[in-house]
Amino acid sequence: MSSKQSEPSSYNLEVKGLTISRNEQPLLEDTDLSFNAGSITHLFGENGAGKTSLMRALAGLLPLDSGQILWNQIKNTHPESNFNQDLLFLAHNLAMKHELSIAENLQFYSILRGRKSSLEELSKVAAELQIENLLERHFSDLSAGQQHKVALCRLVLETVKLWVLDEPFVNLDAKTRDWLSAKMMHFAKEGGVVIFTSHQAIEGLKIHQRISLSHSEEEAA
Amino acid sequence: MFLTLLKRELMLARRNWVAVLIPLFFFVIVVSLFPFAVSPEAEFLQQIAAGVVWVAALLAVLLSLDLFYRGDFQDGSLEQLLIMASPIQVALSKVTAHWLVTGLPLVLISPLLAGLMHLNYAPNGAVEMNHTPIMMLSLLLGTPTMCLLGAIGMSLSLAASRNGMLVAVMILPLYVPILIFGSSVITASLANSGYNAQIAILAAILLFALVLTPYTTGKALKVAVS
Amino acid sequence: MASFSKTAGRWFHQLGSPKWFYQKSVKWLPWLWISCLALFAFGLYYSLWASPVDYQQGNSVRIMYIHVPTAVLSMVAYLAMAVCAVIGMVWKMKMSFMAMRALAPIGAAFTLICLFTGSLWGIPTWGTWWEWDARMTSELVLLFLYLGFIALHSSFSDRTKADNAAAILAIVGAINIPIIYGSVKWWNTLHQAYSVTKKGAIDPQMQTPLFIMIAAFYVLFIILVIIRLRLEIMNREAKAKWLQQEVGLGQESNAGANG
Amino acid sequence: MNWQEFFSMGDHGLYVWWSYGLTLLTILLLLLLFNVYRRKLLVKIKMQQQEQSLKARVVKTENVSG
Repeated sequence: MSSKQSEPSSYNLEVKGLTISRNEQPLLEDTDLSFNAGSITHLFGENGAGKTSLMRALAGLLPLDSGQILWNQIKNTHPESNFNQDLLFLAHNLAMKHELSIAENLQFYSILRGRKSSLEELSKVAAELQIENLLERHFSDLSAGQQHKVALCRLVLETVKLWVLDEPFVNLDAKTRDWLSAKMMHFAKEGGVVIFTSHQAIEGLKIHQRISLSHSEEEAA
Repeated sequence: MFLTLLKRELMLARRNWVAVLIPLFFFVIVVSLFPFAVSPEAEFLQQIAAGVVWVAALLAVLLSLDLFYRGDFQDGSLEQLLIMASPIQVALSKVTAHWLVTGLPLVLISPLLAGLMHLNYAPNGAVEMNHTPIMMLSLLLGTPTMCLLGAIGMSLSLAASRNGMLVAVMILPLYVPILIFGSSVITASLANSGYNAQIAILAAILLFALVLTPYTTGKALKVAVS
Repeated sequence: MASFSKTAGRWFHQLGSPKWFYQKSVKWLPWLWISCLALFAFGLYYSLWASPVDYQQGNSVRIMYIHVPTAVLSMVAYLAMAVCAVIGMVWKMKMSFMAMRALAPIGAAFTLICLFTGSLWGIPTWGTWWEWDARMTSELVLLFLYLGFIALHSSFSDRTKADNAAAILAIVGAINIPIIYGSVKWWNTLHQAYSVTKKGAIDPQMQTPLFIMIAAFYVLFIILVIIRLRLEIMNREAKAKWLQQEVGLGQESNAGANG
Repeated sequence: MNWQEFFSMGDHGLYVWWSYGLTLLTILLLLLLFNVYRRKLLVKIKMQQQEQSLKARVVKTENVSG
């Protein structure tokens, strides 16, 4: 794990009166959620239930129809709030450039995060995920599984306080799944907030909160 | 932060350098089509040189916009950039990269086209006047504005549709002022009358765009990603 | 002051609800139609019959009574679109985005009318149907701005994104209009020593019909915007319960106003 | 000014009447367009009525002990 954080962070994420819609279709109405420091939340729900939209709303990408998101009691869009620096958002598309090599991609993101990760750190995490000999290869030459692993390296290389991960466990082999669960629990122990979506429960991962999103069939009020 | 973003953009541009050179070929080809279409006489070409070079530069800049915005939008890195860096910095880094990689080369190869279009033609006996530096100056002031305005159009149409024509339809009307003043600089210098006013206005429009556009492009990128 | 801001606030809030607007506008439309037709009857009588003939251009000057009002309205419509865009983005009012979308086709139609009346006016006065005159060229660029707006707004699948993106374009366009008009005017004087169409002081006798016609076109413009806005409400609130009753109601009683 | 003169308008009549006529035509065309659009929307609203109205999203949060 990168440099040990001096004291565990105590930031928590609160969501008040959240209303989000997709294509004029209201997905969530006036919802209150809270994710306290050091918690892991599993967001569960069928496809199209609005999981991704909620994750994008939490990441500050999707504009909210109403309600607000407080990170450490400060509104996430507030100039002083360092929500954007503390947030690591991983989506389905892995946000890696195909023309660049793995090292370049990861280096770029860590520089953007503020601290250029050294080569040892890079190769250490790559070794944990058995992709250490691919560091110089172009991102486009990798298989889907390997590309996913490269995206997961960012979790280790960047010092953040909030993980918002959309379907991180999808098409991962068992070994990587355990590695990710361990990293999540370690990150939570350090006071970090983890929010992830997945179709099925992940055994071996101790979660603190489960949120399930489902359509209910009865007539809307 | 801005420099990291810029370095990345330039690294990406260097990686697919072929796609980056295409707008320059386009610029040269479009300009050299006119002598076929109109007539090769120097006298005549000189008259239309200013307008042809400017319109070709406009289209070349529009053509190359796609390269800097579409890729990031599709593979999701635009989202990451907008989260980690402020939208204004993202917009500025993309515009600067676009100008350095396409705008500036247009200015640098424009003397070649000045020759093709007999810009410095002087009927025998008349004093030989060199108008190329003026043309380069007008393009130097014009191309950044094209990149800035093009950035707005591109980021607005990113989430709209894939075809590049939409950007052109939206943004070309906004290019009218710089086209008017840009090409009139060269026509004024051809008639060796004063062109400082036009240069000043071009520079004013550039500063105006430099102040307003990054914020707007940032907003448009946020909309595209939402 | 408090009461004023309260009523203004209530009014502003009410205007923001599509339901209130949809129901209220049915009552306004008949009155607007009546005043519009009255103004036009009055205006046409004056402009076609009772106003003097221009000593130079003869009767063709009568085209001005359409050309000028539509030119004014084409500009007003675009600026109104920009204002709606700003309101929509700042206060996130869906209603103002709907108004913005409703204004676009009508503004484009008025620009088109202004262009072809200008051309028809140009044939006797300029000798050709198109002359790169400062005003006509600016109207042409304005038409391109409208088409760009409509093209952008309709190429989105997600309507909220369409609104936000088109709103930004409307604002950017509105900021650029003075620059475009100024540069076209400068460019025109550069290439044409004399100003072709005589736009000097209008003979006072012509001013009254012109003002009446401008008023008539304004009312017509408001009617068209209301009709198109009602359609936009129907389009966007199709699922709303109140609209389904409203439409059901509208069918049987066959309300007089068309739209 | 008798009727005949009124219509010929000193050989500019053609242009004047054409511009007034085309303006009227454009306005009517616009109104016609709106009416066609209105009929299409009425169908859309009727169709929305039968279809089951939108499903509400329910969010259940439960704390997992331990």
